Amino acid sequence: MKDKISTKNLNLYYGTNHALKDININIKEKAITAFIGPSGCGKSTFLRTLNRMNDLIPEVSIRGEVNLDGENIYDPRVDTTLLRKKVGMVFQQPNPFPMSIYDNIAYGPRIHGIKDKSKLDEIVEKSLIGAALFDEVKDRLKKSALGLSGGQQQRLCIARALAVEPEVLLMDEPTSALDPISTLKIEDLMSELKEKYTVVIVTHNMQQAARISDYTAFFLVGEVIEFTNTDTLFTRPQDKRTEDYITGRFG
Amino acid sequence: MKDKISTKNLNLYYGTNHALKDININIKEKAITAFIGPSGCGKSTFLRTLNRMNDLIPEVSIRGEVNLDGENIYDPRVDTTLLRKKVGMVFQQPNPFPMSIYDNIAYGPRIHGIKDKSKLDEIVEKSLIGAALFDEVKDRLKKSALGLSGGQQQRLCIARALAVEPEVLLMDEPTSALDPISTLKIEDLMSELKEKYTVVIVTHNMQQAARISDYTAFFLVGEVIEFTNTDTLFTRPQDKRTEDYITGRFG
Amino acid sequence: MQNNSLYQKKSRPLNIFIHLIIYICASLSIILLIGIVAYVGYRGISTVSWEFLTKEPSAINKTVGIAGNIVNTLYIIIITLAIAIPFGVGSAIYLNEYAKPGKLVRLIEFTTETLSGIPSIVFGLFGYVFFGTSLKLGYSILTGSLTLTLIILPLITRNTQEALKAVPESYRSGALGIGATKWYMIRTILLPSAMPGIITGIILSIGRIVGESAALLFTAGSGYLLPKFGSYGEGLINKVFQPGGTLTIELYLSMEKAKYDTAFGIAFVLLIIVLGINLLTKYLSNKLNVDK
Amino acid sequence: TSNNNDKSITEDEDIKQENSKNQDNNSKNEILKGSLTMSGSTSMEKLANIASEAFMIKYPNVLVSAEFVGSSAGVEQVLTGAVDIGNASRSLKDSEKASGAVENIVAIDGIAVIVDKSNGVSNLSKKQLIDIYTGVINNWSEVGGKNQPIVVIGREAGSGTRGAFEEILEIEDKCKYSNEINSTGGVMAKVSSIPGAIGYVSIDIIDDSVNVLAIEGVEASAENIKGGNYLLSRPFVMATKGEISKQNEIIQEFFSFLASEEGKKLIESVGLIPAE
Amino acid sequence: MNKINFSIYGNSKSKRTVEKAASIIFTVCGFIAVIAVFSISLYMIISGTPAIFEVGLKEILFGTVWRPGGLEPSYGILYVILTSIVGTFLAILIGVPIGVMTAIFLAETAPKPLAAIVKPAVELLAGIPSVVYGLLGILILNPLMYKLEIILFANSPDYQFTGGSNLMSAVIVLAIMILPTVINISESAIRAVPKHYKSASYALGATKIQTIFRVILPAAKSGIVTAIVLGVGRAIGEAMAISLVAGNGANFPLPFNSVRFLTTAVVSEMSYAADTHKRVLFTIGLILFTFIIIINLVLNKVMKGGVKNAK
Ligand SMILES: Nc1ncnc2c1ncn2[C@@H]1O[C@H](COP(=O)(O)OP(=O)(O)OP(=O)(O)O)[C@@H](O)[C@H]1O
Ligand SMILES: Nc1ncnc2c1ncn2[C@@H]1O[C@H](COP(=O)(O)OP(=O)(O)OP(=O)(O)O)[C@@H](O)[C@H]1O
Ligand SMILES: [Mg+2]
Ligand SMILES: [Mg+2]
Ligand SMILES: O=P([O-])([O-])[O-]
Repeated sequence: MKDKISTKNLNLYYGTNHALKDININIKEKAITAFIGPSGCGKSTFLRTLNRMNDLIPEVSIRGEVNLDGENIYDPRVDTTLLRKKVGMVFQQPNPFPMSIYDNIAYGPRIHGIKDKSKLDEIVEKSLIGAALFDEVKDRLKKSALGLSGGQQQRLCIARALAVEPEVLLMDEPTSALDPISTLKIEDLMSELKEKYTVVIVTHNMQQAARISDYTAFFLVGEVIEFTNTDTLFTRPQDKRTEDYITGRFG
Repeated sequence: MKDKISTKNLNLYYGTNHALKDININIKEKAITAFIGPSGCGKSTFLRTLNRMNDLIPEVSIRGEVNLDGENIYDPRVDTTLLRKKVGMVFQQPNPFPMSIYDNIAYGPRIHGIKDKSKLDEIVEKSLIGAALFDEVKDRLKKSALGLSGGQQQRLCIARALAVEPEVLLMDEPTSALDPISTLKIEDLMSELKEKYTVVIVTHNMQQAARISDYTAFFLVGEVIEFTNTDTLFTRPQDKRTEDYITGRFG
Repeated sequence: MQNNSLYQKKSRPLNIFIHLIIYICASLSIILLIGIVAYVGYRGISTVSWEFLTKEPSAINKTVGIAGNIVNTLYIIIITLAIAIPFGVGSAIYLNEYAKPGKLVRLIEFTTETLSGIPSIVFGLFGYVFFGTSLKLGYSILTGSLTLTLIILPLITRNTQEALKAVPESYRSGALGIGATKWYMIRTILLPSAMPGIITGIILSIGRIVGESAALLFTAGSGYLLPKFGSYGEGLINKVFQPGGTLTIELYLSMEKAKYDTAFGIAFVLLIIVLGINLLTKYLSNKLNVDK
Repeated sequence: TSNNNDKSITEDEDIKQENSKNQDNNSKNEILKGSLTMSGSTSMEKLANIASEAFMIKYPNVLVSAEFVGSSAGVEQVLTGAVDIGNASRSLKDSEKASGAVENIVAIDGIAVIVDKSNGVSNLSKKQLIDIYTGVINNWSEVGGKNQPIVVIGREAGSGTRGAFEEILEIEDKCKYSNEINSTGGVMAKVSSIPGAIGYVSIDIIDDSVNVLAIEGVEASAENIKGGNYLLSRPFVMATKGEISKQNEIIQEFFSFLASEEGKKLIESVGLIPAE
Repeated sequence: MNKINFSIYGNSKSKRTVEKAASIIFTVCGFIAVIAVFSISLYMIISGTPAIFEVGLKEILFGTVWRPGGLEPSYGILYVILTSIVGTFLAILIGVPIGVMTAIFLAETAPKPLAAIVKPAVELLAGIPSVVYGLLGILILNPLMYKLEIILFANSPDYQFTGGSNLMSAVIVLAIMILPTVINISESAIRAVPKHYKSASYALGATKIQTIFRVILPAAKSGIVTAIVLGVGRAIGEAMAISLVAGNGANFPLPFNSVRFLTTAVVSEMSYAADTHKRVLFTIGLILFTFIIIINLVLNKVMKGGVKNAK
């Protein structure tokens, strides 16, 4: 499988805090890559560099390259709007907009210029089906999205991300705010999504990483300690620190 | 060991909601008594009847007796100020006052009329030592208490309660907002406290009750189903419902 | 243990004394305040009649009435808001969404705060010379509105800013994360979410405009006539360039001339207006908050 | 004063009748279109309001608006071009004339000395008046009234009325006011509500909420002012920037309206003496 | 999927123009307040300073005789400045404690139905134009004060009576006028104090009064300071409400003297003044302006700064 994203000597500073140190990583297309590691090790930070969401944080400085299909996303010519259309994101806390379910999903397509009602209807339906939410909400598309349960909201956010037809989907602990049943639904969903999308997920839950991901990277204080396929990492870790972490000796 | 608190046919209503039903319980002196039970069963409510904190809630009506050292605390002659000095309380969420660490602890003694600076210094130090917090904060007693971590804040609240030299200490899920390490510290602390105080604790965590308490009461919809020493309750519960609960079949 | 019995009530003279003080202060101010409302109501209600509300004063026809002042007040409210809302909201958006925290933001916030502390008489002097004399707008509703714009700008900016701050960060990252541009995100997510705060600011501003006197006396003047329609309605537009006293100005002038009945009539009308504004604020904040 | 009031009402009716008679002329008068603005003396409020109202009835397409901010401000505004006419209840100062203001006297006004209704005194000598205002006398019993303190009320510095009053009595800078009020109406309000108060206002605003004192035995009436017997009188000026003849049609028409018989009646109806 | 069906290298010019335009427009809006304050200050300085050179700063600030119209004009406003300081201070001294006590009453000790009636009335009065307070001052307060004056000074033959328009009346009108503002904001601040502080205090055996004064009020401090700042601002900036009740004589601020505040000095004479007189009035405006700026700075920095440090 080909590399979708590859980083080259990526460094990130929050002011003087060196949060990412020389990250070199290749993320495979149409697979699930998981990032694990103790709190504060830079998982979320790294995830955000992949669609330049860090641009929004003041005092961040970035060195190095992140290539998406061979194009460096930190090139000055890059239109972040286009970039984020290609690289969608789902957050830890479900964050539906305070508008109807329909409008939430149509939000992205509308940004990208789709105005045709029937086309929008179609996208909304397709995205909801893709996020395994359609049956639960099809009768109340015009109702506020804030009335949904946590798990439904998170799937709505996934549907919203799918609606702009991204190529990569970044997810930052997408299930940590959810109950076990909702979590299961979303894990199932992710396995489906990798048929069409490149999925990158941050998780605190090692079982989750082991269950669903194809590749896993272990982060520690801003560095990638070990990055290999998931089975290998959990059964035959090469690094002592990885082993300590996955066996629960710290973190 | 003698009974410190005993209740007689205690009933409590929130408006028309019968929240405590005929509670008869004897709490032993210088021991830890734990209340467990599913959410909404009345644990917190009962705990609050023991120092009349329910007085502050409108529409509460109480029937029956709560005797502290043989004196009924619902007797009209009772001075609730004295009662609460004798029966201290620590809450689920650490709730230090927005003032310095020193002033937080000196608050109680000052209220009860102690003005002498050196006496206050002594009480503050003793209480902080008693709450196993002294070493961590001794250099910043004049700094705001809100700058402490959650676990430290909770121990500060315990120190604040100790500073008025209570005889009984009521704790309502004192560790549920804390991380495991802070929790451990507070559990250790409780075991020390029972040397001198009568401790009553509400907890959601059955392991915790099993670990630290001498006696455990199991509550269900406003009733005490079973009240005996902790070992017995967890190993040979008499009531089917207790068994179901502690084996995780509901709750 | 005996002397430690719960049954010994402590006597606390200081407690009782402070309670007493609280009760005295409270009854004093409550009696005063309720008394004021009652007195204004009592004296005002007998003056207020349909004629009082719909006629303009005339020396020849011997009528008194505040129709002209009511219309002037409306004119001033509408024009002032029309100018102040875009600038105030824009300023809040700049401060909250565009500006990087630093000296500049502090300067703007400091000046906004200063602006809200300047007494209205100073605004009156400024408006009189700058808008009235330098810009040659004279005594006119426009001069008054421009002056009031400066007064309510901080109210609108601050309320909008608070509202924007309350919009969860996750909405912003959510929108930007799907590729929305900043302005699009502001337009579709932030402004709708901040609407309750903006509306609160607007309502507070209306209250301020209705209550203003010193700043208007030197700028909008004291005209009390209804606008003439003119053949094509041009009279309604011309009115903007003519003097016009608000209800509060007319109240001040009436009491200066010892026309106390008129003064209380207007005071009563103002009382009702303020009551309406307060109820509206409550209603809107309830409604908009429940939606959330 | 009650007589006076009756008279003004009948005169108002005259004006109304005249207006209806003039209905035929209206088509001609409708040709005059535009607006006229004036600003200035508070003493002249009554005159300015009634004149503008009557003028607007006669010329329905003209809008006259008047602001009452004080004499000096009025003159200043006519000079800056902010208004067409500046009302001043005093003669123009030399500095004002030098800047181009032209003094058009439209009426002569008397300054009435007023006291509250319960005051028994009805006459003061010039000397007594001076002593009261300079603080030499401070109890009504000293001028033949009750044993009651005198509350001395005046206008603020810059008022045309105050300027004229102090100048005529030659007590500039010597007055000891306990209240300085910034409008004619304000003085009326204060005097009527404070027992023992004394104040001075233009005679056109007098109503029956106060008593008017005679000075040296002379009543403050139009005849006595005209005859030159009443001590305290001064001109009402409507200042223009440049001669009237240089003004626009509306302003010219306004002044000729005031000078007409109809205008004179109007001026008399508010208790003033039309200028010659 | 087609390899690179579109590149992320952007070319959408119109989108960028809109973005740029929006950002520029908002920036301009942001600076409106700065421009306004700057030009108001500039204008106050330009129109306020000439008289200082003409008359002399010392003569204006420390002169005690205000006689602008005379043959030998004199422009001393010391008493006027003192009146503003003393008057505002007294009004605050009366209004703030009563207001805060009432707020405590409403938030903590009042029976619910009473609070439910009083609260809207307070809000109503907070919104009512201050002129209304002046109206009541003239009609009710001044006559009362005059009666008091007659009783107090019955035996001083040389005393000049003010008819009740004096410092006391003005102070009372101001104090009552700021009451609703102080009550309203303090009450909200007190209500906003988290309930758990109260529980914690009671659980330590504190009485209600101890809880209120030792925990709730300190916790509500920043809100109460805001209330006081607004109250001070309203009192010191008020002109119209007191212009008719204070008597307007430029006298030393004694309780029964007819007095003139900085604001009323400007309001009552601005329209009439000419030449030097007018320029001095602008100087008074400038002094008032400077006062307010200093007071705002001091109150905000000192009192709010203190709160921040405590946190
Ligand atoms: N906005 C920010 N400004 C400054 N420092 C930040 C910011 N966000 C994160 N950091 C710092 O960067 C480091 C990495 O943080 P990051 O959030 O990426 O960790 P994480 O691995 O996602 O942790 P968690 O599992 O708790 O989410 C931490 O030291 C954190 O304090
Ligand atoms: N202030 C109150 N007013 C009215 N009803 C209340 C109040 N507090 C508690 N209740 C009701 O009383 C019952 C017992 O509540 P309580 O808080 O004592 O339960 P609990 O066992 O402490 O539950 P949890 O484990 O969730 O803290 C519940 O039905 C609850 O809804
Ligand atoms: Mg993270
Ligand atoms: Mg509980
Ligand atoms: O208002 P005045 O006529 O006294 O200037």
